[in-house]
Amino acid sequence: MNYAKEELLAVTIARLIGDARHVAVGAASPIPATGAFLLKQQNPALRISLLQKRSGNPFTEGSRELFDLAGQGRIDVFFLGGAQIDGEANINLVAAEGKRFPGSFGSAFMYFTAGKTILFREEHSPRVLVKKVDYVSAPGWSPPEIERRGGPAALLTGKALFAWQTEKRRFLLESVHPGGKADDIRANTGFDYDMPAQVPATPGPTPAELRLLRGSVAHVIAENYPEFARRVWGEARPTATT
Amino acid sequence: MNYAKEELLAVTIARLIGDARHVAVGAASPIPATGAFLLKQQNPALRISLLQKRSGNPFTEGSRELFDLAGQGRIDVFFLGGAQIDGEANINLVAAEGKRFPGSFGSAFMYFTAGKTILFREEHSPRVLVKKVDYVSAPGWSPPEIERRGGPAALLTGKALFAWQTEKRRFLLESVHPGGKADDIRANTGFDYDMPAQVPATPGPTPAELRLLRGSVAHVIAENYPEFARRVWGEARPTATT
Amino acid sequence: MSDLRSNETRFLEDADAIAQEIPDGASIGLPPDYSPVAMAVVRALVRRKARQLKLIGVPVLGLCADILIGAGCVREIETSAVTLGEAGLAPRFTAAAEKGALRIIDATCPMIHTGLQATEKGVPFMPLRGVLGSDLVRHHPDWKTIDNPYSEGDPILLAKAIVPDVALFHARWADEAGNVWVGRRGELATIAHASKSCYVTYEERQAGDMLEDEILAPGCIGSVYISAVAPAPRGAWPLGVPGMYGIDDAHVQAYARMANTAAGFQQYLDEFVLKPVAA
Amino acid sequence: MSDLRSNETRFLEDADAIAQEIPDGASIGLPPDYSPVAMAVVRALVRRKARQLKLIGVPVLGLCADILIGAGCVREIETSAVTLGEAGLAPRFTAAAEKGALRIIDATCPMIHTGLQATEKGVPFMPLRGVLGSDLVRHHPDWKTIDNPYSEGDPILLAKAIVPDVALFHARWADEAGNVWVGRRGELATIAHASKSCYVTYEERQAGDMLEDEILAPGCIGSVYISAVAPAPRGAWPLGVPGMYGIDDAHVQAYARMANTAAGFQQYLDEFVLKPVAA
Repeated sequence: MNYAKEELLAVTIARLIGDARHVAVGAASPIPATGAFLLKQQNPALRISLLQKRSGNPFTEGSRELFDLAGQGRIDVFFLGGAQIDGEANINLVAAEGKRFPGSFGSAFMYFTAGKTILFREEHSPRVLVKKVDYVSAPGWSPPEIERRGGPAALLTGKALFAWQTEKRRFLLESVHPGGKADDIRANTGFDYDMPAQVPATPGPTPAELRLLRGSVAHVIAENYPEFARRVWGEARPTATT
Repeated sequence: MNYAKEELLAVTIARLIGDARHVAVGAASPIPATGAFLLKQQNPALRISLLQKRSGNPFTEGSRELFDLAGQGRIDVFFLGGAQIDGEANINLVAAEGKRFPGSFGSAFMYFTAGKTILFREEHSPRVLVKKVDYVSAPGWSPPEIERRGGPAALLTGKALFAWQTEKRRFLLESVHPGGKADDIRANTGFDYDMPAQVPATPGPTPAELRLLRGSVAHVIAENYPEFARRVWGEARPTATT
Repeated sequence: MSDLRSNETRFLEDADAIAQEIPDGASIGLPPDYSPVAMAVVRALVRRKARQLKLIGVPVLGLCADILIGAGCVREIETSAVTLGEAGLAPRFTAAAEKGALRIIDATCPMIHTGLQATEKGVPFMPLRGVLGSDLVRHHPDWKTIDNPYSEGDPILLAKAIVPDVALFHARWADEAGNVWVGRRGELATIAHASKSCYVTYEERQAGDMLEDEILAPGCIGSVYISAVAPAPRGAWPLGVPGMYGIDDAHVQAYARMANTAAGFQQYLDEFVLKPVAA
Repeated sequence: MSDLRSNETRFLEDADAIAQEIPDGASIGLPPDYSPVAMAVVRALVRRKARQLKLIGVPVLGLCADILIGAGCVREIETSAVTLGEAGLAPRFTAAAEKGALRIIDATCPMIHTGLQATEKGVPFMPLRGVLGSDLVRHHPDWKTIDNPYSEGDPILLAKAIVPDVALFHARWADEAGNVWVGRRGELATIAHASKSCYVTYEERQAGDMLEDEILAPGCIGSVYISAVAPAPRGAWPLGVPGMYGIDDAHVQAYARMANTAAGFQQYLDEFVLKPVAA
C-alpha cells in the first residue's frame, strides 16, 4: 500500500490517543491534529481543542483557559516535542550547545496535568534524542511526593515508536516504522532503552483509515494547516483511492 | 432652611468622600449614592460604581471584579454599616442576642482594601452602637503586622457624625445634627468616645447643594432607587427652590 | 471528580429532569439573585423532595436558598450572606438559623470567589488579603493563616479550594454545541469551572455554535464544562435575566410577607411551587 | 503603583503619543501574536529610540518583541517563549540570546498568568501545580517552593505577583467612555488589571458606553483600568485582529527572512518602521 510518512504517523497517534475524551493540540502540530481528527471520525464524541487556532478557537477566556482546563483535569491527552528529549523523558525547549530555542511554553505544567502526554518529534537523531538534556524544560517523571496527574505515554519519531515504562523510568522500543531496522534506531538514539528480541514494524494505515485521512480529515486539516495539507495531500485533496 | 434628613446626610457624605477618585456604593445604599452623585456634580471626574445595579452595571467579569478592583487599590471610598458597631469601629453583620442577620458580605475584605470606609447607619441607639460587638464581621483596626490599606474614616448616623482617630483607636464626636444635643448622643451611644468642650452642629446643605440634590441628583437616584427618591423628593422630583 | 471528563453536553427535557439528576446530599454552587438563578430547577427540587443539600452562595444566596431551606431540602449552607435584597431578610433562612436547624458556614464574598478560583486553577488553596481579625476566620473550618513566604512577619489568609458537586444556574441562551451564554455574569463561569458537574437551564436555543461568533463568544461558557442543559423559558422568574426581564419585585415582596410564617410559606409552596405554575 | 487610581481614560492622538508616554526602563506586559498587539506603538517606540525596556510575554512573545530587541530597545524579557509561529524562530531574539546581549527570564505560560492573577487579586503570590523539577524553577528569581499548608509533604510552587509598569495592546473598539472591547482575549484583561498603567490602540471608535450593552459588555475591559487610548486603524498589522483581519503571513515570513541578518533587519526597519508606513 502506498501512503505518506505523515499518514503513518497520524494513524499511530490516533491509536495512542485511544479512548481519551478530550485532546488538546498545540500550535504548529499538524500531524497530531491529523491523528486526533482521524480518531474523531471513529469516535465522534472525542473533543479536540486546537490551541491558537486562528478562528473558532474553543476558548472564551483567552490563553489562560487551556491551563486552567488542564489543572481541572479536563484534558486527557496533550502533545509535546523537544529540541532535545532524553532517556528519562525529560524535554528541553530552551537551549543546548550555545543554541537558543523559543522557550518552554506551557510544557512544564501540561506534562504534569494532562492525563497523558505523547512525545512527538519527527527528527530521530542523536542530536535530538540525547542521553541527558542540557536543560530540563519539563521533567519526564517526578518523585512520589510531587503531585502529578499525568506524564509521558509514548515517544513517536519519524523512525520508531517507544513506549514509556513508568515503573522503570525507561523507554521500550515498541516498533520500528516500515522499512526501518532496529539497529538503525540504536545507532540514531543517544539514550539507552529496552527492546524485545523481535521488534515489530509499526502498523501502517488500513485502507479504511486512508480513505478517512484523504477525505474528511484532509478537509478539516486544510482549514487549519493549509501548507501541511497541500504538501501531504496536494491541492486536490483526493478522496478515497489514490 | 427646609431640608429632609436624607439631604443632610447626603451632603455630609459628599464632604466625607472629599477628593476621592473612585467611590463604590453597595446595594440598598441610597443615601451614600446620593452623596456620591452630589459630589460628582461638583467634580465630574469622580467615578461612582454602583454595585448590583440592575442595568448598566460597571463590571464585565461578574461579582468578583469589585473585590479584585479593591485588592488592586482602585477603590478609594467604600461604605459599610452594621447590625452592631462598636467603639473600636468593629462591625457585626452576622448575629447578636439570638438574632440572625444576613451575613458579612464583602465587609471583611473591603474594610481592609478600600482607601477609606465611611461607616453609615441611620439608627443611632445603644442597641446598634454597642460597647463591643457580639461578632466581629470586620475589625475596625488591625495590629501593625497585618497588611491593611484602609480603614474607617468616620461614622455617620441619623443623629451625629463621629471622626475616627486612628492613633487612639477611638471615635471623636465631631458634630451633632441640627436640633440634636450632645447629651442625647451620649445617652444613645453604647460605646465611649471623645468629644470637644463645644460640639458643633453638622452643617446643613447649602442652597446650591439643595438645588443640585433636587434636580439632577434626584433624577439619577430615582433611576436606581425609585422608592427612596419618591419618599424624599416626591413623584414630581422638584427642581430648584421648594 | 466524577464528571470532569464529561465532554458531551446532554440536552434534557426540562427543569424537572435536571432536578432528578441532582442527588440528595449534593453540594450546589449557586449565583446571587441578580445573576440568573435556575429557579425552575429550585422549584423542581422542592417537588422531588430533595434532602440534605449543601448550598454554596457565590458569593451570596437569596430567594432560591430561602425556598429550599423552608422546604426542608437543606442541611448546610456556606455563604457570605442570605438576603432578599430590597425585600429584606430571608425569612425561612432567618427562622432556621435562629432555631439552630441549619449548619451555617459564614464566609465573606471574595473568600468564596478565591476558593472557587483555586479549584478553577487546580490548586489546593489560594491567598487573599484582609479578613484577618474577623471572627469569620475563627469559625471557618477551611481557612488557614500562614506567613507570606515572600516577606517575613506578614500573615496572610488562605482559602481552601471549594469543589461544589453541582453548578446550577440559568442562562439566556444555549446553542446546539452545548455552549451557554451568560454575558458578564462571570461568577457563573467560575462556578461552572470549579464544579464536578454543571446544569444549566436556558431561555432560548441558538442555532449553531456561539463560540464561532466573536461577539457572542466572550459571554459564553464552553460546553466542555456543561453536563446538561434544559429549556426553561422565564426559568429565572421571579428573579430576572439581564437584558430580557427584570426581577418581579412585587412577587418577591409577596413571598417575603408570606414566608414570614411557616404556614404562609406552605401556602406559597402550594400556590407557586408544588403545582406547575405559569410565570 | 503610580496610576492605579487613575480613573479617567485619556484620548490621545495616535500611537506615537502613546510611545511618548512609555518611559525608558519601563516593564511592559504584552500579549501573544494571536491576540491583538499594538504594533503601531511598537514601531513608534523604535522611532522614539526607547531604551532599557523589560518585556513580559503574556504568556509568549512574538514579532513585537523581536523588532524591539533588534532595535536595541530591550534590556530584559520574561516570557515562556519567543516565536514567530509558523514563520519559525524569532531571529533578532535568537541572535541577542546567543550573544548574551539580553537578560532572559525563562518562565512557563501558566506561571506568568498566575503571577498576573496574583496582582489582579492584590495578593503577593499564588500557587500552581506542576513545574517542579523543571530547570525553570532553579533559574527563576521570583518563584518559591513551599509545603502545601493543607497537606504535609506536598511541595507546591508559588508565583510571585507580577506588576508590569505598562500594559500595552490593541483592541477592536474603544468607546466614548474609555472602555475597550477585546472579545475573548482574556489575557488582555489580565494584563490591564495587573499593570500600573494601560495603553490601548483601537481600530474603531464606538459611540456611547459599551458597558450599557449586555452583548458587548462581556468582551469589554472597563475604562477604570485604561490610562489612555489612541486610534490606530490596522494598528495590529502585520498581525491580526480576530473578526477583522488576519495575520499578514507573507509579511511576517518576509520579516523572518530579512531579520536573519543585522543588515537585513536594518533594511526592514528603514522600510517599515522608521518611515511612516501605510498598512
